[in-house]
Amino acid sequence: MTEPRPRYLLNFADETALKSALDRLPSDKLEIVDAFLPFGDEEIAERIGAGRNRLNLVTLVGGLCGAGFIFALQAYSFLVAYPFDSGGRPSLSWPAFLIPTFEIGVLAAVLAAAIAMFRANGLPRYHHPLFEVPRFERTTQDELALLVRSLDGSYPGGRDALLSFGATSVSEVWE
Amino acid sequence: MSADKHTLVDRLSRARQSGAKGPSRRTALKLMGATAAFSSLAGCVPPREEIVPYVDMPEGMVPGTPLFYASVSPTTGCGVLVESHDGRPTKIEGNPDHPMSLGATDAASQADVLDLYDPLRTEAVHRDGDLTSWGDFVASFRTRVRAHREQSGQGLAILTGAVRSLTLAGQLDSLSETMPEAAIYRHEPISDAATRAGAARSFGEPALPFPHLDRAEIVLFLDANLFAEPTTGVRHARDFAARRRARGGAGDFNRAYAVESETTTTGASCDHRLALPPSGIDRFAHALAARFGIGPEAGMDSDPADRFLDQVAADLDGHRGRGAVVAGRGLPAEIHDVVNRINVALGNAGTTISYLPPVDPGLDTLPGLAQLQDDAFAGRIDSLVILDCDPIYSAPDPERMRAALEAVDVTVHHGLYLDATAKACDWQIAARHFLEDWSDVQAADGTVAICQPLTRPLKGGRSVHELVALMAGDAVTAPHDLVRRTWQNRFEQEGADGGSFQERWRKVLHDGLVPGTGFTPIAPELAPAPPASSDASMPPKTDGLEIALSPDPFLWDGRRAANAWLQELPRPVTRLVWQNAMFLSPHDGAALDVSDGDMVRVKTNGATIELPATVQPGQAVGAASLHLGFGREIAGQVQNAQGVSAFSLRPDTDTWRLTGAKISKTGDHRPLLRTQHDFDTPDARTSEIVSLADYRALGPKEREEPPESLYPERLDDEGYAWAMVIDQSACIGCGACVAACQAENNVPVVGPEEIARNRDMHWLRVDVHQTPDETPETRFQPVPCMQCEKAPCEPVCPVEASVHDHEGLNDQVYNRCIGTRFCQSNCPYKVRRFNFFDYAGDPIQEAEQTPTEPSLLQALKNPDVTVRGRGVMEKCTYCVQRISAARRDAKVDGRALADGEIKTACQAVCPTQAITFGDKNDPGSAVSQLREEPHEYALFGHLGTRPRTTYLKRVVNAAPDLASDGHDGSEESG
Amino acid sequence: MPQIFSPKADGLARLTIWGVAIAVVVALGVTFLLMRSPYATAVGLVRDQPVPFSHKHHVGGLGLDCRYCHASVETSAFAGVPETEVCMTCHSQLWTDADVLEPVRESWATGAPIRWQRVNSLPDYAYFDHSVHVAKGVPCEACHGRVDQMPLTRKAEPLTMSFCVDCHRDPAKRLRPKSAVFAMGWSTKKSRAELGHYLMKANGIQTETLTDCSTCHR
Amino acid sequence: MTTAADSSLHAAEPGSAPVVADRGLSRDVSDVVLERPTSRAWLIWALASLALTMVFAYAILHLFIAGVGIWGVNTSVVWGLALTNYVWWIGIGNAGTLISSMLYLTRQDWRSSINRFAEAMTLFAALIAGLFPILHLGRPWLFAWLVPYPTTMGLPPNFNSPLVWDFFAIAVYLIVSLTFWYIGAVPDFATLRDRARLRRQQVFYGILALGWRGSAGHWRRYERAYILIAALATPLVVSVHSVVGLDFAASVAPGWNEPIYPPYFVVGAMYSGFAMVVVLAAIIRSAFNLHAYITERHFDLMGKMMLFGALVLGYSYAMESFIGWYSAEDMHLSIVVYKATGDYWWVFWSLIACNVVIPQALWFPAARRRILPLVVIAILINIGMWLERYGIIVFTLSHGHMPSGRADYMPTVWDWALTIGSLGFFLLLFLVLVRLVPIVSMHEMRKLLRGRVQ
Repeated sequence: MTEPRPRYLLNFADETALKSALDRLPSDKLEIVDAFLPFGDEEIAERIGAGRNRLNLVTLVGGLCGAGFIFALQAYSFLVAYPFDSGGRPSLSWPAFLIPTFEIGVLAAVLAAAIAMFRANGLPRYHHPLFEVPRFERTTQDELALLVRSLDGSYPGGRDALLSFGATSVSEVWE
Repeated sequence: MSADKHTLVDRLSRARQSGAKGPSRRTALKLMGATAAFSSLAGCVPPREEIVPYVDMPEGMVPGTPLFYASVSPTTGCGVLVESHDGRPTKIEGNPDHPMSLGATDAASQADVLDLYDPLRTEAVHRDGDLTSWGDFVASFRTRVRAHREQSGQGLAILTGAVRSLTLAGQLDSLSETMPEAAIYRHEPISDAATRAGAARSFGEPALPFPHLDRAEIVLFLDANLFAEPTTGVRHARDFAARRRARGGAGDFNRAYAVESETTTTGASCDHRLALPPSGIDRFAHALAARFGIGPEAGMDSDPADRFLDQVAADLDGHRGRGAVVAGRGLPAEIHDVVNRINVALGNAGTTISYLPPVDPGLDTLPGLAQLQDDAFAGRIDSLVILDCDPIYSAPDPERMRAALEAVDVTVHHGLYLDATAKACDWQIAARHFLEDWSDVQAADGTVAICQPLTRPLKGGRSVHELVALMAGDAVTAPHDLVRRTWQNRFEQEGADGGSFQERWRKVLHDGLVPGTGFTPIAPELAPAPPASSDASMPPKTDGLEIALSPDPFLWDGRRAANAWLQELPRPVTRLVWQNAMFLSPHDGAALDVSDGDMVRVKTNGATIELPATVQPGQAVGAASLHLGFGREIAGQVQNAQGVSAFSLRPDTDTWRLTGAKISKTGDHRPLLRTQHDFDTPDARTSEIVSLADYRALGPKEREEPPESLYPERLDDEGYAWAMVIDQSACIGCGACVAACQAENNVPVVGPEEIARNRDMHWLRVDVHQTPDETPETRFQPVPCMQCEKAPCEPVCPVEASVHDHEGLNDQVYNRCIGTRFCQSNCPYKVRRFNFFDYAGDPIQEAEQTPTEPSLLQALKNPDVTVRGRGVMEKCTYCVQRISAARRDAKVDGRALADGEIKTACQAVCPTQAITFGDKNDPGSAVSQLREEPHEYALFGHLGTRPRTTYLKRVVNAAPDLASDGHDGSEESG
Repeated sequence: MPQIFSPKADGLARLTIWGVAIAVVVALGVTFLLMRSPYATAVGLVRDQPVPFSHKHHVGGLGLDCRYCHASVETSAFAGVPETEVCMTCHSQLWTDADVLEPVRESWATGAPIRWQRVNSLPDYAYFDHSVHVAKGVPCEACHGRVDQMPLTRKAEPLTMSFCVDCHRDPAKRLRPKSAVFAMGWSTKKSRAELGHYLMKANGIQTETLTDCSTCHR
Repeated sequence: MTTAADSSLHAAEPGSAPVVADRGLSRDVSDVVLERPTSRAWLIWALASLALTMVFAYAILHLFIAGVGIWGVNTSVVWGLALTNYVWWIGIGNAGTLISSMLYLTRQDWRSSINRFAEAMTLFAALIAGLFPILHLGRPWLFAWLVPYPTTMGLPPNFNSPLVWDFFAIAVYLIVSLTFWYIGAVPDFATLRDRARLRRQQVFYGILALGWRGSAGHWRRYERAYILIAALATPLVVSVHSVVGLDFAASVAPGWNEPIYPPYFVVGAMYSGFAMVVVLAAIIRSAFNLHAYITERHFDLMGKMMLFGALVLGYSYAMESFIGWYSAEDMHLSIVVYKATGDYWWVFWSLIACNVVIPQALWFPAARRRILPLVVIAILINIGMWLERYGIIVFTLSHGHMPSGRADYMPTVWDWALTIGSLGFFLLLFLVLVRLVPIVSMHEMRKLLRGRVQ
């Protein structure tokens, strides 16, 4: 463990303020750890390089696994477990099997997407240092925030200097 | 299903169901055989079940395997074989050796076994309604009889119905000998008095004509519903159908005509039917007689009737000695006389018609109810013993009858039920059901069959023979000994050719009938014709509606009114259940402004009844028909609240027609209880017919290929492939198959409330199709499960409760069924039946039932068929239990099943052998051959369901000159 | 803003999620096993009988044939439970004073049947026929186990539907020559598979229809 | 915590649409949940629906004790109101997810105002719909046999059966809808967590929010997952009602055996669903004063959707009759004639009036933009769609191939108790929900509105 270094939460009143701060923050001194928004914004995420994911692939794989499993189960049921004659249908009546296959495929894909998303986001996470910061609660309502970390111990000028980037408030965040 | 039988839910439902119905009294059935008693335990330990073996097993018994005993039904006189499971009689089949049965029975006989277990039957001996004992009765009655005997029987009177037992007849004879002053009365509410009297006019002695329909080429039924006769109907139907089999492009067909008021099974089975009111039938008989020089020249008053008459007369004339004119019991004696004379003139008498002496000569010689009432009021009767009849119910004037009983010092009633008469008597003695009793019963042709008990009396009843022996002061009182004595004496008189008595007796019991007991027909030598008064020969046309009474084909004179199977068995043609109704023609219905279910009030002879009307196409204009046998009170309940007794309308017990009755609409409406509402035939697919000429022109079968299927064939030519063919030419719509199916397959009764909600449970139904004409052609179509090869019910069942087996059966697995009812919604034939409530708990006749005390009715259940619980779908299985039993037997023996070895219940009972069942993979089987018939067709074959049950089209031998009438429907074919 | 949840909450949340997931799997597994265990199938069930009848003694010790008492096993669906008379054939001579046999003597004297408690029970909607099984070479032992080693009769096999169907699909492995159907602990030196195959053929057993629902349910 | 300075940012008067401040939005929507203003109207509605829920519960209890015989179903018409209600509810249950996912995929931003409660409507309707097939069973306690699990019987369910397809479709639909709805609500739960001042509310919403922090990375993955689920849910919705349509279309019964059924059921579902959304939106909007978020434009657009539905349904009805004639199959034609002139002619003509004729009023903008006429039309559509499902079941079952098997159907008091009771239960669930969960998706509204604010 390295020694604790303060991190700062910079709250912004709106998107514009946050984006201009992103332009101006000195990247040699400050590392942008994360941004917090009350709504999703692809551009900000891209700029701070957050949230890249392989959800598409996970969903596809999940869906195919689910569909494959249920199709195999149906085929096994009718061909091996108890073959019977239902109104003259063939044992491997695949057109009929497609419906549960589709349904379970969708279910598995959706669950895969949801679970993968929560896992990748590290949720659930009920206790988090950011929740200590009073101003943080605004980020789920009407403010945006950047979490920055000084690259060398402490940022020169501390909170006041950070305010100059257009933040409405700056809070220190301790691990 | 027993697995669910004891769940709380089901018990609650049973309690709910039985809330308002039925008595709660029950008796544990004490069977000697293995019985299982259940009790439920919590947890996973299986419920406790007991195995109770015999202490000493009877000889010849194999536990778990049914035995058959020969016996005879006292009502019909037809020999039966009774199936007994570990001492429990469960099913009645016809006795193939008995000439009046030939292996079949009528519908009502199928239900006899239900009466045996009927909880409503009276028990032991009651005095003024309080339970006492046989000993008390004997002690009290013996002194009384002794007193009568000392006065050579003065003051002692006995009332019986028709006596069909030779032993009983002999007992009564010897009683009359020892007590010449004792009075014996006869009361048979449904009597053949006019028929006998007609024969007496013609031939000088009472006789009953017995047409041999297998010999007759031209048959005319004059108001004669011959196939519904309990004593002879089965044989007549068999003979009739023998002349109506179209096979292999040929057909030795009779041509049948009917002139009748109400559409009956007999009339509907004929090629031509003319609907006339009773007076019109008389006129028709006279007019026909005139054609053969009997009586004054006469004609009919309408063109169709004249043409009909011409054709009938021409046909009869062209087939002298090969025709038969049959008159029904409702016609007056003079018409019977006229008909007898026609048959003699045509040479039919003695060839196609035999004249048999009546089974009970007493009906003609002994006094009847009216005399009894007079004697009672005159104080000439001190003690009256009533043997199994209910005169308060069936007398023309019930109140007078009741008063007559009150005028008698001591009255004793011996019968199965605590009916109105029993209640009015001082002593009530439970009779024995014939399955509990020894007796001997004579059939209409004279053949005597021995009635032997299959169980001990379940209700502590006493044999009629024992009671009469007591009165006669006979030293022998055991019924077995009495019956045996009768035959020992008789065999001794006949000489010892047949070996020792013991051997002969054993054989008689085994075969079920005494050989050589058939009647010798009387010689049809005409007595001089009585001078015909002009008004008698030409009855005047009456104003207003004539009422034609007839017995209900199932309840008959009301003796079976307590039988829920029969109450709920759809009546032929009308498909009414649980009630009677007044049948009106559409013309008369419109005139009275009544439609189906409108209540009408009938007033005549000082009596008034109210009952619903039904407008029946095919009913004669001017005739209102009413069935007797309903509305009987038993055990304090009117047996069917919806049914009404019409006995009180009669001025005397031999009257069948009422004129001058006031019929008016009451304004009330009560929806009719029937199991079919739509009788129209919308297209030719349901019940096509073909004329005999067309049939003969048909080439060899060109199989109508069912629509292509996308699915591969799963059923192959290996092994058995069960199939059924139903010949609609033979079907007379009698309903015996439905009753047999009910008995064989534990089909529950649902009761009138459920019928009103369109919930019936019969696995097999006889659909009635009527052409939408003014004079409709009626066709019957028994509809069991079609056992489709591509069954629509199967793929929709989510749990494979409906699934196919390798022999082509469409299995319904009750224990797997969860009750989605998808199968029935997808069944084009609607042959499936759903247990909306716990019907198997028998809501009609049973109240709450505890697992530790099984009800008597449970003993009736066929142990080879699962009893279905609530929420389960059920249907015809082709009697899979019979298939399975036969297959297992064959497997144990290491052989293949033979054709005809398996008979389904409906097939076995069918009087006309309209149903054939067998293996269609066996090209030699009867069913395979019928499937190749050119007139074989599949019901809704165009749907691609590929039914295994198929039909032979009804072939009609229409008279060319009448064909244009539309009666024969030949235009509709194709 | 103070933390709403303590640091422990995250652990708890993970524990809950995994706990629930594992619990569901375990519950399903336990149910699966339980339904096949003696707890549900009652294998090994012994019931209190009016007479502590020992098959071990009568079959294993004395060598009585099954059919001596279960007389209808070859002719009827029901194998038959001996009438009191059958017991008395021997026990009017042997052990005439034994206390345990008092109910038998009493039954014989009074005519009241002995009420045995059923051990091997099928639901009423499952129709089993002893005669055809015996005729086709299915040994008693296949369903009843080694009764010759049972001092008190107990349920030997689960008698669940899968138990029945298992054999109906492939009876060969259980079939015996007819002479050995009633034998206990019989074994053969021949190849089991070959013998089974031979018996299937010889007895004309076609498995095709044996798994039809109507074979057992009607 | 909050200060005057905070709230001054982008402050605007609530209700002065379309300019709505972020802060105002969060407050307006959250307060409904957090402050829970209990109006008298809410109480009356809640009590009334509670009473109906009791009726529902009692009707079910009695059903289980006495059996399905308490209904009017009979040997011919083996299905009755239970399945009518099932199809109707599942139809309503389709609209929520359809609105949410399909409009999301087609970037119809206006959906943000209505998708949350439409999804909730879906959940509850599907839940209630799912109850009916179970209630309708003769032996409901054996319902589990539809599930493929290893039993000691060794029997799988019959995968050929439309009822098994139904089971899969509805179970999957319920789970997916719940997932979709919940994921959509997680950021809003975070807002509620952060706005809540009562400990129990903080804990309650805190747990539901899963510790959502609104990080840019969260959002990116979140939105990816959301669009994936939306893309999967759309065909799922279509499949669900298609499968319900197959319950009928896969049969041989006249009037059911028609390939048009699956698409026609999907459109019918969307149609009745939109109608229900209109009714609920109108209630919510006035009850919680959300005029700013659910505007006339929303009603206008939904009105157009309903009009579209009316036209497609009208076409479907016409095609059904046309095919009946064109197929030259006499039974098929017979059922077409029977519908219009038989025992249930009034059902047929009422449904035509409610579903096709009356909605033509929506051609007029005034009918779409004014709440009262629109709500009246929407209610009529819901009644009409119920009648349509009723007709589908009774027309065919009371007029099958077999003339002898034709019988009428008359619902009993227990049929109606279950029908009305299910409505009450639905309302109750909804009334409770609106007090627990934000009824408008705040984070989506924020995203939608931010452009306008600046």
